Amino acid sequence: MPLASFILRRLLQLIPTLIFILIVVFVLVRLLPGDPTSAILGDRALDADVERINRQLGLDRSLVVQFGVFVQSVFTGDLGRSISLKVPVTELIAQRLPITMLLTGMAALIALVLAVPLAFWAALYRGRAADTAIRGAFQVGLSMPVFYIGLILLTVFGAKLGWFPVGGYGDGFIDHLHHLFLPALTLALSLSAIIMRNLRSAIIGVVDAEYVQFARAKGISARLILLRHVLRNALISTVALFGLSIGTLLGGAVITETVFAVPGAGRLMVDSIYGRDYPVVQGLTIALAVLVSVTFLLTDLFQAWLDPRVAR
Amino acid sequence: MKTVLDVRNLTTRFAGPSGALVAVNDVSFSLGEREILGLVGESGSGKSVTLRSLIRLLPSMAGQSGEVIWQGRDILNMSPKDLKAVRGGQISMIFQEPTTALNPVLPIGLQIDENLRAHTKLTHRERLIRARELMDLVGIPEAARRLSEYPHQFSGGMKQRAMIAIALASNPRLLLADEPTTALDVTIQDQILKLILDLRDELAMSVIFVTHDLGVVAATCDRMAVMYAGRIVETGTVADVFAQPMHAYTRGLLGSVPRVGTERSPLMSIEGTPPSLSAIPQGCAFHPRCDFATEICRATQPDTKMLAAEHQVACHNSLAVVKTGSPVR
Amino acid sequence: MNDIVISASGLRKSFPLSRGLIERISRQPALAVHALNDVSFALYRGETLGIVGESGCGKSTLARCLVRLHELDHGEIHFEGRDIAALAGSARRAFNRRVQMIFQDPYSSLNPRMTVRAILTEALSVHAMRAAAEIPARIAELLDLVRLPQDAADRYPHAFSGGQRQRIGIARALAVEPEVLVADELVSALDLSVQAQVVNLLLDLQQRLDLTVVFVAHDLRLVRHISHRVAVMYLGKIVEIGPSESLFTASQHPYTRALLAAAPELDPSKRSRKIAAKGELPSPIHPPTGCLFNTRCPYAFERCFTERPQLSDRSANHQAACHLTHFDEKDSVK
Amino acid sequence: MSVAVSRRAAIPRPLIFGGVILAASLILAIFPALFAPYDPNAFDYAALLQAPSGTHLMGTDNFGRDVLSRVIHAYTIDMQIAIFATVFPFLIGTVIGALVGYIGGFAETLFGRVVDAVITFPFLVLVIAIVSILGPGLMNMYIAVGVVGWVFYARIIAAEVKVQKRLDYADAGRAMGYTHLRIIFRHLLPNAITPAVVYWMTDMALAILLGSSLGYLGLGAQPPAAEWGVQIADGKNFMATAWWISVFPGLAIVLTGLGFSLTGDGLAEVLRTKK
Amino acid sequence: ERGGVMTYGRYTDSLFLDPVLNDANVDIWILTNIYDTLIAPSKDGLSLEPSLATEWKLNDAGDEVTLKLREGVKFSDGTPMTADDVVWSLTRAANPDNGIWNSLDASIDKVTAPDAGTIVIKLKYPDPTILSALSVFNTAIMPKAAFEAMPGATDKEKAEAFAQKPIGTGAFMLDSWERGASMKLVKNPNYWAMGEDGKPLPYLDGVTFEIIPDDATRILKLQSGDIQGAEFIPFARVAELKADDKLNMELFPSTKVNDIIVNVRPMIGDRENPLSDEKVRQAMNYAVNKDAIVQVVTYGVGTPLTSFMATTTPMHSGTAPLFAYDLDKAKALMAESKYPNGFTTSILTLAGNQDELATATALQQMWAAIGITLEIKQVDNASRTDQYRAGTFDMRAGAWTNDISDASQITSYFAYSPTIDALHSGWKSAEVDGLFVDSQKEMDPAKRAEQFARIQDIFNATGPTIPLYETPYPVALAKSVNGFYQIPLGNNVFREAWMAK
Ligand SMILES: Nc1ncnc2c1ncn2[C@@H]1O[C@H](COP(=O)(O)OP(=O)(O)OP(=O)(O)O)[C@@H](O)[C@H]1O
Ligand SMILES: Nc1ncnc2c1ncn2[C@@H]1O[C@H](COP(=O)(O)OP(=O)(O)OP(=O)(O)O)[C@@H](O)[C@H]1O
Ligand SMILES: [Mg+2]
Ligand SMILES: [Mg+2]
Repeated sequence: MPLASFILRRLLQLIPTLIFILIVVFVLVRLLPGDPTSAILGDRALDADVERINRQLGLDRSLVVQFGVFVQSVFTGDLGRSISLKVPVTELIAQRLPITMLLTGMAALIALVLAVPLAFWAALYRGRAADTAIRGAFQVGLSMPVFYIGLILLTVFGAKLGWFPVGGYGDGFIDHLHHLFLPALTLALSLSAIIMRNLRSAIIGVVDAEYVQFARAKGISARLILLRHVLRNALISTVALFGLSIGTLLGGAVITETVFAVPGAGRLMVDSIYGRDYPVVQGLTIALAVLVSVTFLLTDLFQAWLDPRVAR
Repeated sequence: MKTVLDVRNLTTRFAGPSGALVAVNDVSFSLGEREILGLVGESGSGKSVTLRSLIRLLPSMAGQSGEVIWQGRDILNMSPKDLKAVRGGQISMIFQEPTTALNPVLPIGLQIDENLRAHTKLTHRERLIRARELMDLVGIPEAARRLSEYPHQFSGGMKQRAMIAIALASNPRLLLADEPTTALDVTIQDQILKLILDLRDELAMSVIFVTHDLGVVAATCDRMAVMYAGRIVETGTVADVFAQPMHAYTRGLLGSVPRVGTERSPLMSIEGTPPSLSAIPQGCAFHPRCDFATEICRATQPDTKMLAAEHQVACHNSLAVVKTGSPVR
Repeated sequence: MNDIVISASGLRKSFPLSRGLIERISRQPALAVHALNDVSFALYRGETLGIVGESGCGKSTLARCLVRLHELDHGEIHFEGRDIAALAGSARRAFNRRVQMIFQDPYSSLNPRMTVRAILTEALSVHAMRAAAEIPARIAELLDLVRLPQDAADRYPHAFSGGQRQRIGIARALAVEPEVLVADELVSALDLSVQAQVVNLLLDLQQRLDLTVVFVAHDLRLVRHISHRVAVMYLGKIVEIGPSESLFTASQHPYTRALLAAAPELDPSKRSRKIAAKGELPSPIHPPTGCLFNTRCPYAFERCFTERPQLSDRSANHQAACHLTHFDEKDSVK
Repeated sequence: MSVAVSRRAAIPRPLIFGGVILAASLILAIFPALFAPYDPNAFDYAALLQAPSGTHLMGTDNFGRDVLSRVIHAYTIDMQIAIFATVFPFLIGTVIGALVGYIGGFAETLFGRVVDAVITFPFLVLVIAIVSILGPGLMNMYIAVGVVGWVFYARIIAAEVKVQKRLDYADAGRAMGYTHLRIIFRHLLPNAITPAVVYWMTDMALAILLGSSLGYLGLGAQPPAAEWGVQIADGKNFMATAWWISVFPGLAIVLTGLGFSLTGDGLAEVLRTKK
Repeated sequence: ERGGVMTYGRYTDSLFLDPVLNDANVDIWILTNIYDTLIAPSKDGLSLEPSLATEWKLNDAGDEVTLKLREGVKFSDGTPMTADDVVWSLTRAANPDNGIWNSLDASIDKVTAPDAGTIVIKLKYPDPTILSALSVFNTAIMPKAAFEAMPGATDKEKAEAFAQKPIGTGAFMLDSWERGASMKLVKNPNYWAMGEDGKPLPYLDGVTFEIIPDDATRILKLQSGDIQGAEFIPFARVAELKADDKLNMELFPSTKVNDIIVNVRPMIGDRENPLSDEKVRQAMNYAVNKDAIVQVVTYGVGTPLTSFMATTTPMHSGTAPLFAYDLDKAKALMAESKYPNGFTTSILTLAGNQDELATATALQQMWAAIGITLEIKQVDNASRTDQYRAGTFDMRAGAWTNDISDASQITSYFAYSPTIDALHSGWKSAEVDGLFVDSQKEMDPAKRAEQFARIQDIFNATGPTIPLYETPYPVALAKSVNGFYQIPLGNNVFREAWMAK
């Protein structure tokens, strides 16, 4: 069965990738100046305290031994304990990663809702005023620093109009959605700009394709032509880009999370890097890598569904 | 013979970034019932645009004028709704490249079904049955399995057959075939041409057959029209034109084809290249390449004259052409 | 005419299909497109050998093997008696110079980012055909040779029509003063009227420069017009080879016959409604056992399904690979 | 016989607009002092947080520095970011991509794994880590971005070279006996590079944004250098009281970003029709 | 009626709610709402008040403390607090293997409970700071039994488990905690204290901490009414929020001092260090216009330092701002120094910290006037601490707040070289070291004050810092909030806060 073999192959490919990432992140965090202990203890730490705590954390052992412990724990599914927060890393990830996933998912959805119709509009009226206006607007969205857009949205839709909460995450699913809307929109703006650009040119490439002409020659409705013949083919190239962008978003929502006070994985990651919380950085990196790979796999599957030619 | 299609002064322009371009220039012809008209000409001469203009299958920046009278109604003035019924319904089209003309991401069955849905009142089940019949009709075995396959799983000849099946789904009265065999091998071309001939007989269709292969015209068409630079320069029955071309261009074309007995001798080629439609020479568009050209050819565009029964030509010097005799011995 | 320039024997070439890890683990057999299945022939100095056949039958693969664009799986090609696979260094460069190829697609065979001058200069200087100072004069000469205007030199390929581009391709090949030209579908993409021009040019050049030409095409009329000898290929195998005249008038293989019958007559009065060959080319991944044509051959009998016929002499210089030596309409099994 | 006349295609409008914006940006970047009315770093305690006026067209910031002068001087740094953060990835990626695309086979498989690893590795972790290891500042930011960035160029080029190498002109080169390097870099690359150049334009705009994000985190350009992202971050506390500190640099980013992407679009159009 | 749930916006979350083993301000400043100490610091931070102990006595020798425990105190789980708990808690706090705060209690020898209501602490030596130490968070009283019932073999493991759901005698108890997002405290129904109105404390039904790292967002959220308090208001916005009539912009006095720490070692690595020249340091000090810095960095909220410790620190001495701005003098000093032509040096600031950045940017300008080129290096905290502890930095921005209501803590870090090499600067004064050792045993407050005055004189004149300014804690509260305060040591005190219900 080709689908199963396709998925299996992708999962097998994931192994070398993960091993590579495992090594890189392990080395990288240890190359960072300072160690967890002085990062946590801060300026007041006395040498004796630092030494004692390092010993307690096992940081005085050789790197090889530490790596061995790390690899072993990864394979047993135990990612260790956070040095600063003193809770299991898996627990932290389980708490924070879903938030980022929800945020990213919403951003992706909003981006699609914004980009797809407007890409159609721009493509079908290419060269005209509507096209220019749409592309211009998205360009502005693409060129604005995230923290700036975020603050403006917060001020306008949060503080001034009161339509959305000013940051935070809320309680309960509906409330989460309500809270995450503005940050998701912020993330979505640049994503949708990228998608819009790509989809627009894909549509332009497709609307004049012979098979669309042929579909028109069949006398079927314009709506059917756009949705079944144009969109589906135009999406094929966009889907890959979309997957890639979502992958980037998953690991890169830090600033948005900070501005909107969303307790997501991005912030946890940055806090942990700053806090030299090795186990958290390592664990989270692995988790993100797996998640991103799964995203890629899903987009590939979607692409394969859209385009029967790629499924071998 | 009853005339089903009457094209009068059809002109199609494209507004491009580098100025307007007349792709089809004042083309008139008519087509009888069950007749196969061959439209020949070299690449870029406007064959495809002519064909597509008949059913207004043109990009929005194209402008059309003239009349295309189909069963008493001018297609060029039809409402979009009526046009939709004509397109794919009464008039179907098959394209040159089966690989690009079939949507790569939709199963063949769905692509046939689309047409059935648009033009028949059949139920889902009936459409399925009809689709299988159509696959049988065009000679694709194992129809049931093939219907759920995608174009890339078909060979070139199969794809062309599938496209014909789609075109025939609605029992069209007129089939527009735009170089349906150019991309195919001779043995497959042979099969497809014969399929079209058979279908014409069975379904009593008329066919306009675009090609640049004179052999195909000779083997399949009743009448032919030769296009050059957006105009029809010569029309006549296939037998007449092959026996005695009256336009210097037609004569040149016939002479360019290698013939038995002349092996390894120079061919009677036409010097130069066909003009770009955005830079058509003044006067007769063919004059820079024409051995018969005179002053008048450089100055004025020749009108179409009826020189023999059903044999029309747009050439100032057709008499001189006729006098040199046929290139075909 | 009896001087053999190139001789090919037992050429085989297949292109493996890529296999995923799973297929590899599960030990599924490696699949491959068998593009050439045991091709042998000789090319004589000064002649034009035409190669015809349907799409995918291996014509281009053969042409490419002749100029060593592909490495053979099996078999040898000898150029002036030397195995070209063994050539290396300057010997290989010399071979590459002396046997030139011209390509089918006038649009993709020229580097769109190089002017005609750059294209020709490169060829001339890489093979050190002329001192740098003489190159411009040589370019002018070459343009003349292929009947292109002098002002063509400083233009990019996109400024030319298809016929003109093919001339540029020919000029590029002639720049290095080759002895053998392998022309793969040289004129197939061209308009009828332009096709004739290029064919005339080729005939003329061959005469003047004493070239040996391998002319690959699927247009039977053209091949017949141009070639001294013709080879007919089917599924990676030469099924019939012989002098043009006898091959077209007295073809000795059912496939050649079908091919001839399928090509439409130029004479409207000679119409036929009979289909020349049924079915399609079998997949080159799983070619039929026995005679490759057995799936479509009206004369096929048991032997054809078990034993693959080899080329055998029919008349002077004329060979065919068929178990039958003469057949008639009425012998047809169906 | 005459050579078919090539239509001289009109320069696409996006390219004109984008080109003008970028040219102006470059001039400002190279000669900021000619245009800036004040020393961008000079404090003026007598003129803190002044609203835009005749003397300070874009007002002053919390140190009394002239915002206009800082916006202009920031061109130097931001254009530098745009260029240096992308040019090395572009060059390295192009060479690697060309080789990988041409060689194919195992090289391609290996490259595929590298790409996977790089794109699944959280980018920001890498940047923050590298900048923390090497110390803050633009140079190290370029290194951090370069470590990841080349992959995208390499991917684009490799894919395109793969397409190009199947075209007849590549075979023609081989049949002429040209060396592989000559075929790759003289023949294939010029034809394969278009999408990478177009992507480069977008990437430059993104680099400025990344620079500003890193500036927000304190990891980008170091003070007192004026840089738009840093300026915006500085002005964040004054959005309500002194909007001009952040709005004008914001406009500069948008304008420059627009310049890059218009140029990209325009180039894409030109290079596409050139074929 | 007083009550309600107050939501308070914090810039970052707490890490670990164990009084002994925690290591950061983010914990300390919250812990005191959950755990009580025997003695409490007063609201102004200068004196001590009864808390779990109603009275205490230090013997004349200064080596024994006797405390009377408050009666009827219960932990939040309802179990009564016993003397046993107290003995255990204090012993745990003073254990040198536990955490980093035990040095404050280094003098403790043995804690005993002669009867159920009395605690006796025996000291190893006379300690003038012991009473203050008993008001520090790490001596908070915890329920021994509950703690020891926790899973885990070591104290550390038990503490980690206990801190997930801490039990103390404080006014509030932890209800739920979503790390990085929010922490909910609810009223401790068993709390012992009564309010000024005679009603039981706390007034609030609960306190919810929301983590809002971005300053601007935190303020927006306050302004939009989502939260009722926000800490660490940027000074740039104090004036703006003062003008907002829906808010109270509070500036709670603090012990916070801001300065630049200067590495004074003659060599840093293998490079000569101009900052080791005392003349250079003086020149740099005079070249800094503190008023201007107070203006551009704190928008007038801060005041120039008059000593290295804040005016709110007991035994602070000094009346006039240190090194009043005098550019001429600075230039003259530079000319006299070993570096008359100036030099290039660098300063580490915390990446993303606008105040430090602004300070450094201003210094860059000011020192340029005396020929010093200052490079600003923004680094993250760990990198900075790393260079700091290794003594490889040139200068760094520094800030300090006391944890204990006494001058000794700051002095030990700033001036007394054995602790951390005088802010890791390499500065050393034998006289200061001697004075400090003496002061730690000196039981006579007047004499002790003299010792500290002398230390301050020496340090302020020659020390390894560029003193800048002291600042209050800027906290913005909704008008509806009453009774909330932050003491100079930083503790956020919610027990008397209330909102109209
Ligand atoms: N959408 C279009 N926009 C602008 N010009 C067009 C368009 N479609 C066709 N043309 C131009 O119209 C002319 C005629 O094209 P057409 O496709 O009809 O030629 P053809 O005779 O069918 O050639 P071929 O044999 O290559 O199919 C060409 O010069 C072409 O460039
Ligand atoms: N590089 C290659 N990789 C894989 N398969 C190939 C390759 N080149 C050719 N083939 C396959 O080998 C077979 C023979 O191809 P070849 O191009 O030689 O045929 P041809 O006779 O030249 O056909 P055409 O008339 O279409 O040019 C075909 O099935 C083709 O798909
Ligand atoms: Mg056409
Ligand atoms: Mg071929």
